[in-house]
Amino acid sequence: MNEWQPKITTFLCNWCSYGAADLAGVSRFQYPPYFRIIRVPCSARVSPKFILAALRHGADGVWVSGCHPGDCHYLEGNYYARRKFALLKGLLEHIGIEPGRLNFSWISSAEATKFAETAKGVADEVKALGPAKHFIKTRAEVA
Amino acid sequence: MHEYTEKIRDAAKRLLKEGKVDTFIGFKKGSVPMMNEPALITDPDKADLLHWDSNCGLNLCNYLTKRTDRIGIIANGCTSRNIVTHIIENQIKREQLYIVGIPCTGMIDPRAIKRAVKFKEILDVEEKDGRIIVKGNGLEESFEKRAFLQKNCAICLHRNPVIYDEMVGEKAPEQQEIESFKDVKKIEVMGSDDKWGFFTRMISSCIRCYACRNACPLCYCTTCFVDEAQPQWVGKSIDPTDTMTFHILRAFHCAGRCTDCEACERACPMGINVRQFTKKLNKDALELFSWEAGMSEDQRPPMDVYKTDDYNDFIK
Amino acid sequence: MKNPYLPYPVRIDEIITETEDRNLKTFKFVFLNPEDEKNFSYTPGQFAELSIAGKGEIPIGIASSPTEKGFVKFTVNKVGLVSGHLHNMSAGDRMGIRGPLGNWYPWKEMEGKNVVIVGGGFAFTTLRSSIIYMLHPDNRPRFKDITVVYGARNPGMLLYKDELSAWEKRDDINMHITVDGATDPDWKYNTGFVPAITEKKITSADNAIAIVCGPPIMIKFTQPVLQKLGFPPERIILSLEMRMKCGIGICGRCNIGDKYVCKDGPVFSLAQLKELPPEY
Amino acid sequence: MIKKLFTGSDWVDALKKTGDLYKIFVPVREGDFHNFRPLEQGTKPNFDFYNTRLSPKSIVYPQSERMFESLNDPEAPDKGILKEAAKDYAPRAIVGIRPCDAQAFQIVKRNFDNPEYRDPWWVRRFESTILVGLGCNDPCPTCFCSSVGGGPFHEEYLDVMLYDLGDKFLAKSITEKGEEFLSKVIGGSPADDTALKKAEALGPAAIEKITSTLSSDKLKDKTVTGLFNAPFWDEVAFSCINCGTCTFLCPTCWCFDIQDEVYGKQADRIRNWDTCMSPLFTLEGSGHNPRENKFQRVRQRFMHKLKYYPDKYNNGVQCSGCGRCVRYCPVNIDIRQVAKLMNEY
Repeated sequence: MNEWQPKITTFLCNWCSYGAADLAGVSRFQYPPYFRIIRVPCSARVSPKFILAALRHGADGVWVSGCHPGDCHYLEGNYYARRKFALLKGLLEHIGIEPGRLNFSWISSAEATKFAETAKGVADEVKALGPAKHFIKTRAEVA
Repeated sequence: MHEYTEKIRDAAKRLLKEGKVDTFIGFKKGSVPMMNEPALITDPDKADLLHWDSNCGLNLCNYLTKRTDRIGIIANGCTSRNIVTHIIENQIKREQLYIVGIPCTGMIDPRAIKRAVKFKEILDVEEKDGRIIVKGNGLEESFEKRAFLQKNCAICLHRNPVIYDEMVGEKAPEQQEIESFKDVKKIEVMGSDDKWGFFTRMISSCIRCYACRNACPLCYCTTCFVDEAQPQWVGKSIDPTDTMTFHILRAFHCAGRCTDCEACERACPMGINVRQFTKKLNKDALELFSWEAGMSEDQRPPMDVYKTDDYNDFIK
Repeated sequence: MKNPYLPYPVRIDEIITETEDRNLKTFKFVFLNPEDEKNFSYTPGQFAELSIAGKGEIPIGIASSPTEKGFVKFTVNKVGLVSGHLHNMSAGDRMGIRGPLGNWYPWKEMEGKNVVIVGGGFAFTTLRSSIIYMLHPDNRPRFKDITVVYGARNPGMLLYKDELSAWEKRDDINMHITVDGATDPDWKYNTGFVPAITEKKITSADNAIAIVCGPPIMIKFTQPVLQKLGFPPERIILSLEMRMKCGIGICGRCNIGDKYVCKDGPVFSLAQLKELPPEY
Repeated sequence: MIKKLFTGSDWVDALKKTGDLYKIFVPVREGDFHNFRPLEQGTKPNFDFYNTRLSPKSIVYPQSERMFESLNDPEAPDKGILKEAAKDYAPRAIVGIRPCDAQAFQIVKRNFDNPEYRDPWWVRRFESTILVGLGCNDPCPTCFCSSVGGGPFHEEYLDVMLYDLGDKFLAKSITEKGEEFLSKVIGGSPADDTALKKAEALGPAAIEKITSTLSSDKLKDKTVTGLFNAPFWDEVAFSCINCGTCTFLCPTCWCFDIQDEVYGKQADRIRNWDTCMSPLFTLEGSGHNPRENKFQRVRQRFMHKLKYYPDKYNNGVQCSGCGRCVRYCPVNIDIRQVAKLMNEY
């Protein structure tokens, strides 16, 4: 039981992916227990600040999931989110955050199976990378 | 004196006298070599203070934000693109502006010149026929301007203003066969640890003075994220993680908006290549959304629009 | 070397919710080390930095009087990070106090004079301290008439209601309590803005000194009233607020002219302020 | 008084050998500029510089420093009680400091070490610091130390003065503290007359080279409110972008901010350099900001340096003439020009 367990900060949109997580639970689908789920109204609500805050506080991975394109409860939130995350993922990986730590998905509230499978996939990827090494603040490095 | 200086002065005088503008924004000659000071002229008799040479590196668009008067302003390629960005972000109205366009052949990189004279103290810098003549105590050297351009100018694809009301000269020929993102590509092929090492070393001398942020015409938020207290997204000390957070978020706020004017890098007292952050975003915006900032008043910025078939490969 | 930035450890002894909007609470602190209480010897008008480890410090006027022993009291408006956190703390919790800081009301000059106190809203804290101090039997003979004009937006927003009514009943202090408006039909005191009530109730500036504490708008309109009554600028005393950090005139933040509000102030006479840039 | 001659490499070797007694800071070239760094294994001191980009103020007064710490653990018996963070006050020497930067320490000392309060961190670090100055053979065109009470070879604020004689360094002790230091720098040869003469001639030659001035002679007689309401502030401030470069690079700017942070179970109280150029500097909890506009903040910086400080201490302006703000202001706001405007107003 001494095996390292990753911490994965997970932002799920209220209308789709959170429902999927709920359904996965009710359906008793097994998925790894590493996810700290934060419910947000829409994937577009997830600011880059949230993702950076998660990493700064030592999250080994971040996963943002929302409705499928075209199914957004707010009609187009996830389209904007997609553009934002495309650039953010590019930038963060460019400065040295390993690909695999930042994960994005579209999962509808009916897709409990996809939720459990994606969770497994994200968990495996983050586990393979090991504990986060960069961009963690434990205590200010000052004089 | 640069041939445009006289024309800029004439334009300012005329516009102010005719009452077409209330103020005119340009540069005046600085008190130290290779440094000019942005200036606001309201009196036509003071228009002779205006000056132009290859040391006008600060982006004048900074001074337009939320002004309510009618403004004459000089603009080269990048400044004009920032003016366009300002217009589409509702920071200024096109009707308020009278843009005196400047065909630009690039700004001089003062740091490169200082390196070239081995950091000997420079007292005067002159430009003549595409050459830069540097003088100091027991020092006189001349360099080809083309070889000493600011890094963004060396790879500039838009030397002429994209919007203007008049031009002070013939349009400058645009540079051909430019490889815009050579430096970004060099980093892209590194492994994650090397990338991290590169960027942490790069910002290690940062003193959090925010000159990069404040020199940037895109940074006009009333409250910057670094000043937010509840919650506080980033600590205020020079802790490396906090410094990195600042640089990432500062750059990301410029995503899809940056015109690569290099005002940020030029302003940095520590000479940090902060454009390495924004250039990656510029490259991705171009590749993923075919977007270059500030090219048209009729197009919304990329973070403000979407396409249903946008790049989706990174999503599970 | 004594570290002037190190707070004295204290325990919250009692928390009293003062106003109906629950945004103002009075905190009664007891020093964990009795010798610290001796070192924390203050005069009405001074302030202290309330310190919560991990949150920060806030400069707050001392609401208790040095004549009250065994505790110090502060009334804190819930505004930001530290005050917000403080409002969520409970009796028994430990934190820190650093002070006393700043100067105080000119008690020497006030001796033998009539004292006029004009206060508004939650700026009444150091004025409470002053009133308690002056009413103490040892001190009362040192001052002549004491007149207080104190106003709040409505009756529910008045601070120290029990004490106010106790002072109302005394004959050695003239109380003029007022509210901007009251819906309560039983409201038995004045209605109207502080400057107007001041104009009505204060009749003379003879041998009098006025202390004014309140929101900027109240101060702005009270000043001309007092001047019209004949108070010279030297005898109008104000207490300034400013963003502060160190509280001891070192960090440079509260600089106005050649003064630091934290160390050379917060108490200034109007005459002094006229010599300074109006940057407060 | 000790006077010794060293060749450049002997000097560095001798400094290295004092390692157990003093922590030595030397100018090191980092890319395009120099900064003071601790002399350690592998450090390459480089005394061929005009001045360091950052002033040495951070050696006595770090940009960020932990003041207090506390365990934010509900179980901890002293939860919520701040304790002083451990510090290193071992003796140190700044070797190669320019006389202007040494003067700057005296300028800020009036603030950090005053009759009422002593800033323990600043005072202890300053007291354990030896200032080994390097006279300026070649002052920059932006240097104006000689018009603010200093000079390229001004000894008053130094413990030791170094003269760069071209092929050798002449080290001369000025204070007792400096003499003790030099006595522990083993090596070198006694200074001969030729060297002493050569060194003596450097000062006057250097003064000749200073071309720029800061005029402040008439400021004392002007009223604060008069200067404050002068009509030129808007124009002075127009180009300012409100970054903190001038204040952070300035050796005489001392303002700081105090910030608390909690990470895990550790609560820290940290102080950081702050800048009056930032609107946040004076923003109050209520939202009121006494210096809301840019011109007010720019005015504050110049008024503080050239009027408030001189009025308060009656001991000159709050500027040692290093010229960093002139050279590195991104928009070329020049204190010499502003001082002239104020002085002639």
